Amino acid sequence: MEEANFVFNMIGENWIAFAIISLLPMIFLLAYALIAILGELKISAFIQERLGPMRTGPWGIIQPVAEVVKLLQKEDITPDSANKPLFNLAPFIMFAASYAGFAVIPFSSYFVPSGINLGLFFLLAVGSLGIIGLLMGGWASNNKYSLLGGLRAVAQIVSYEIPAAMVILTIAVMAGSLDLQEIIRQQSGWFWNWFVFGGSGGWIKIIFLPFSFIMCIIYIIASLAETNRTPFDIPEGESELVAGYHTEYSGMKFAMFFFAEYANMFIVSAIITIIFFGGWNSPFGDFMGGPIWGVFWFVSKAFVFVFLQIWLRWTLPRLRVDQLMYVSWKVLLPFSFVCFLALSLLVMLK
Amino acid sequence: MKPNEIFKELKVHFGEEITELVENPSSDTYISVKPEKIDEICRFLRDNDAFKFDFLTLLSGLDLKEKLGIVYHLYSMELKHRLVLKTEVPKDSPNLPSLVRVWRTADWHEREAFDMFGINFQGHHNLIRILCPYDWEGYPLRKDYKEPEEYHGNRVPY
Amino acid sequence: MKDYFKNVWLGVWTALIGMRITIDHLFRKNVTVQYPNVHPKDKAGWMDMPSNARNRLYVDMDECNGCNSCARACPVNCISIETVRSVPGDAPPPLASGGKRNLWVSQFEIDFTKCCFCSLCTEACPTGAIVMTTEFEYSSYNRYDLVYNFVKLQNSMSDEKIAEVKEKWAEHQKEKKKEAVEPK
Amino acid sequence: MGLLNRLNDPIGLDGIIFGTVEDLLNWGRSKSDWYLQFGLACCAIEFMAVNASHFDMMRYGCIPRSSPRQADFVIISGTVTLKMADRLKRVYEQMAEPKYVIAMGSCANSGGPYWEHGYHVLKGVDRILPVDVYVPGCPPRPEALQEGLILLQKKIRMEEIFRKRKRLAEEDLANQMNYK
Amino acid sequence: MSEKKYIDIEFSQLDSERMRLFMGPQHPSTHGVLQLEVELDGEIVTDLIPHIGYLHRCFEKHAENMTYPQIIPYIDRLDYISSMNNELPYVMGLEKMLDIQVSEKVEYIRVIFSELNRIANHQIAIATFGLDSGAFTPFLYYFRDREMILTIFEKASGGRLLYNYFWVGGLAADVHPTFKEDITEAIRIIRDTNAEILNLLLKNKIFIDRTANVGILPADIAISYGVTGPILRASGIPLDLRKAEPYSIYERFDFDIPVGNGEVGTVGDCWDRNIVRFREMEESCKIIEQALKTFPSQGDVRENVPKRIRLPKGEIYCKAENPKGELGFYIISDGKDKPERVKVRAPSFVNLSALPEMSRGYMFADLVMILGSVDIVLGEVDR
Repeated sequence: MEEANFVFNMIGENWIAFAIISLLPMIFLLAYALIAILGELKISAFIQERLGPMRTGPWGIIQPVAEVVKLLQKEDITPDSANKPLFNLAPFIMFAASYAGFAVIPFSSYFVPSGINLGLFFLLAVGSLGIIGLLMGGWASNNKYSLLGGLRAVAQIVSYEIPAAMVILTIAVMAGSLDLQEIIRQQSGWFWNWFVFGGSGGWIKIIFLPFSFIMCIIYIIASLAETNRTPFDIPEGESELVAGYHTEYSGMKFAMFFFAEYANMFIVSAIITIIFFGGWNSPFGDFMGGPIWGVFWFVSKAFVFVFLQIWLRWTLPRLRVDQLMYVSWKVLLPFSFVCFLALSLLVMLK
Repeated sequence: MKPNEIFKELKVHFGEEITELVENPSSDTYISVKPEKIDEICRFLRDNDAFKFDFLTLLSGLDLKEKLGIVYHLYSMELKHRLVLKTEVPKDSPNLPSLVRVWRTADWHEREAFDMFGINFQGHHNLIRILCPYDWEGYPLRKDYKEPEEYHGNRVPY
Repeated sequence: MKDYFKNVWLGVWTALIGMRITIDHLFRKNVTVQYPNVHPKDKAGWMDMPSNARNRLYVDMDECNGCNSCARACPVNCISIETVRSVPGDAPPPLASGGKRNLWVSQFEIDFTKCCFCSLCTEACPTGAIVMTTEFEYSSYNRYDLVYNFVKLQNSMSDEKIAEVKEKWAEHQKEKKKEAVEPK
Repeated sequence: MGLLNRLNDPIGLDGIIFGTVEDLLNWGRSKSDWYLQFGLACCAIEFMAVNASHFDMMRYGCIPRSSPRQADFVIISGTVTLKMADRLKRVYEQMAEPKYVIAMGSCANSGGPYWEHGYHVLKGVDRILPVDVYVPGCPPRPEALQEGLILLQKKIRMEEIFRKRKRLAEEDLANQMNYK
Repeated sequence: MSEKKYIDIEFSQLDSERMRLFMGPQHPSTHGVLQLEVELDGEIVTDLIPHIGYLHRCFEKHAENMTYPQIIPYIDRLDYISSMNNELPYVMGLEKMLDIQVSEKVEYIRVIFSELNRIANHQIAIATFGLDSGAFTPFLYYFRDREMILTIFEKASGGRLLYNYFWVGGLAADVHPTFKEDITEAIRIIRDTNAEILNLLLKNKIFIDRTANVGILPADIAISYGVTGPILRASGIPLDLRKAEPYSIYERFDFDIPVGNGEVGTVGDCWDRNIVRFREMEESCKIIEQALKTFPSQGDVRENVPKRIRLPKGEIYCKAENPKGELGFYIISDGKDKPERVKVRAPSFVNLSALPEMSRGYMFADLVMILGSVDIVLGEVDR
């Protein structure tokens, strides 16, 4: 297995390389967040037959820049009765958790910040760290709405981790590895080799296609819940909880939460891309293959799922807390068990 | 059922409590009653099969210079007829029985009448101000009401 | 069990129906009218403002005879008119439409922070001096900019003129009093 | 976007650097105004219409926030009663600086139709909050509110950030001199 | 049953602290400036106290100081979403006392505009209800359509939201020449959007889950609380003043009264309330279409408008079916040109008083839905 990191190949393994590697996702994240915020504003506007931001630059394309400039200047309020250390720490934990996820995301066959062979497991573990930030923020704000939001968020994320983990377990079984690069490499070739179509090889997989499809849908639903997007945006459900766990946050700290939410959106989209849609693989065999095009394929696939999240958000109403639990425990979990068994059978048959 | 028939029937049952039937060609007909047993009269009107007034449409307070008036507009869902009851209480002791136990909708209506006119509905479980703030002074819809100069540091007049 | 699967299926299916509707709208022409660029008075489409829209009031001081009926009709008392009676022989110029005038209108103030734009005043006006216009862009940084004194705005009477007619009327009153006293 | 028009400022190098930065900051604030979802009365319905597709407040970069902490300005859309006044003040105090207020409609401007007999109506929201823009109308047309919004953005663009303190200190000094 | 009781006892022994949450007056889903004092046990609402009066604008005090035509602008501002419907009972009551017969054309225009405004009101009701449930898009689709209705009103009366259009004895102005075509076009688009919203929102499984079996109001309790309008009809009682005591020219038109029948849940739940409103929009469209067919285009709308209104001594209770319920004005005149007293029977005020009864025992998220389904307008609740 060749070492897959072009930075190390270029300047060797020294601290500059590490710094560059750890900063590259950040640069990507900043650019992505601006695009995603604008995309959210514009897509929601077009769905609602509006225009969205129009007066900041041509067609409002530099609107997110204005927002960042504004948020930098806002007063940073720490409520008097809040628990100050926790209140101030929460957004950073939230952001650090989502940024840590980027450590193992393989953008291309030649670039992954940290090529550990437990990548999938790492993503699962680090992804759950964010809820500590959520709960901290909700509790430390000393606001009843925040507290309710924080508690709901924890209940929601913890319960949706389980179907998500089931899906990831299935993928681990199918790929026989937890290394993300390895998982992606197994899906190389044409698009029917992706795990959403049952992985490579064997016509027998056609029988199991529904199961892998359902598995994919389960993960998409679970990922929506983990990023607190509609229909699972209960922790910050505007109509009930004002703004949920970040009710009391203003200025840059709020921006951190906001940023973390969008980063999370990308991470889950990236995971879907990696485990089901072949990561940086080109869908058409060697056509437009290679590490540079890999980045393109990976990012554009992930953006499709970001778009899907935005699209769903502006379509569906919001679930209630108990219904949310119902969906997780009584729908997603049984279905994921069945699919797990079926796909394990597929692996044996292959 | 026409109000005059109801009036006759009520007169049979309550006698002196029912004072008069006021008819006016260009306006609504109403029955004047005394305030002391208004709850019993209303309960009778609600439960009697000939009337079935199961719906209190409106309860309004009035300022009649020396006295305060209370007007009840009743409606029957089944028989589709309406009735207006009017009663008066003196301004210095505006007490009369509450109708909360007859129609639950009387709850807020009575609170409003208390808020605006200071009519004291005896037996109401929660007779506090409803529209004005809880620490408001005076009864705004009385004709002799003067608006306060200041409320919580805000000047009231223009 | 059947219900369970039906519910799950319905949940997915109705979500897909909703998504189809929203994606349909994503590519539809949007209806937004971009206000500062497209003005509602431009007659741009069915959304434009009709000519009878009730916005800022306008008073034509050449038409106003100071009868105060608009102020009386106003439910919010946002119109305040001050008039000075003219002495005989020194009548104000007649109305632009030809009617006679006996009063000098020295102040015609409309407070647009109070006005409720109900158009009752325009109905009451006998000469049609006060009208509703389609002008709505008069937001300001200062509340007192929204109090319009149409005498000043249209310069129908200068301050000196107002002082003059007031003085004349006062003198006239004095003379009248004298006349009233003298017969005794 | 006029970022460099301070170059002609005769203040000097200070003016160029600070002026440019100030312009950038003001530009950011004026183009990204998040407003508080806060409706009071009749005007709130027109305010909602401004948010809706035909007028689309988001064109100006205005995004609704339901928490006052994250809002930049509040539109007082309707009658403020005395019972509401304390709460409104509190909501305003919860907002993070810099914050702005648009008084929309007659009621918010001066009590409107209720100024005379309204014993329970606050006669003008400027009695409790510093109002930046007054939008007349009862209720104002959606376009009128948009005009008010443009005025507010203009006002934000003209603000002084860095030299304010210096200028205020100078004025203070001058006042003291005059006093002596 | 016994098992449930056992569980209840178990839970009551748990030492869980009740949380008192003050919701509003600044809250995105209180539909204005309502304050709800909610007592929560975890997520369950155990008690609810509405505090109203944050928009108490002293209407009744104003009415005592105004002449009769001057009250109409204030009546517009009671239920500011359906101003046309508000004006109707008031002018009808005064006409009855003054014994004025209005012309055929006026009656037709009044009915058409009332029904159009009813559609606009229900659009807002369903739109904001969707907003409460988290669906933002239907809100904007309905507002887009509502803009058409407002434009028609503006062309006729000059006002977009508050019209001062129905006058005693007639109308403020005649309708514009393209009135018929505008309304026909508007109705076509309204029906299109309604079909869309039905699929997008009302039939959505998540939406049904949120609203079915939530906030049930049984018929007998509804009557006891004096609830009227779509909420009462959703509880299964077909009381509509347009049918029960026909006023204006409503008896000429053929329309149905939709009632809640518990299609997806129980009779009288939140979904029923919304579907009743939804179907009423269709009925209103039917009435308007019939009215447009026989619309008399000749006639002066202001011929019977009296120059000065001076009511005879007496009193009247005039009522009409507002989109929210029975709106009544109790007018007492002492023979002057100003009324002695005008008391409003505000449907929202009465309907809101049933809210604590409806929402006890449901979850906090349901409370928002129940409040949304009551469709209150605070201007009318507080007056």
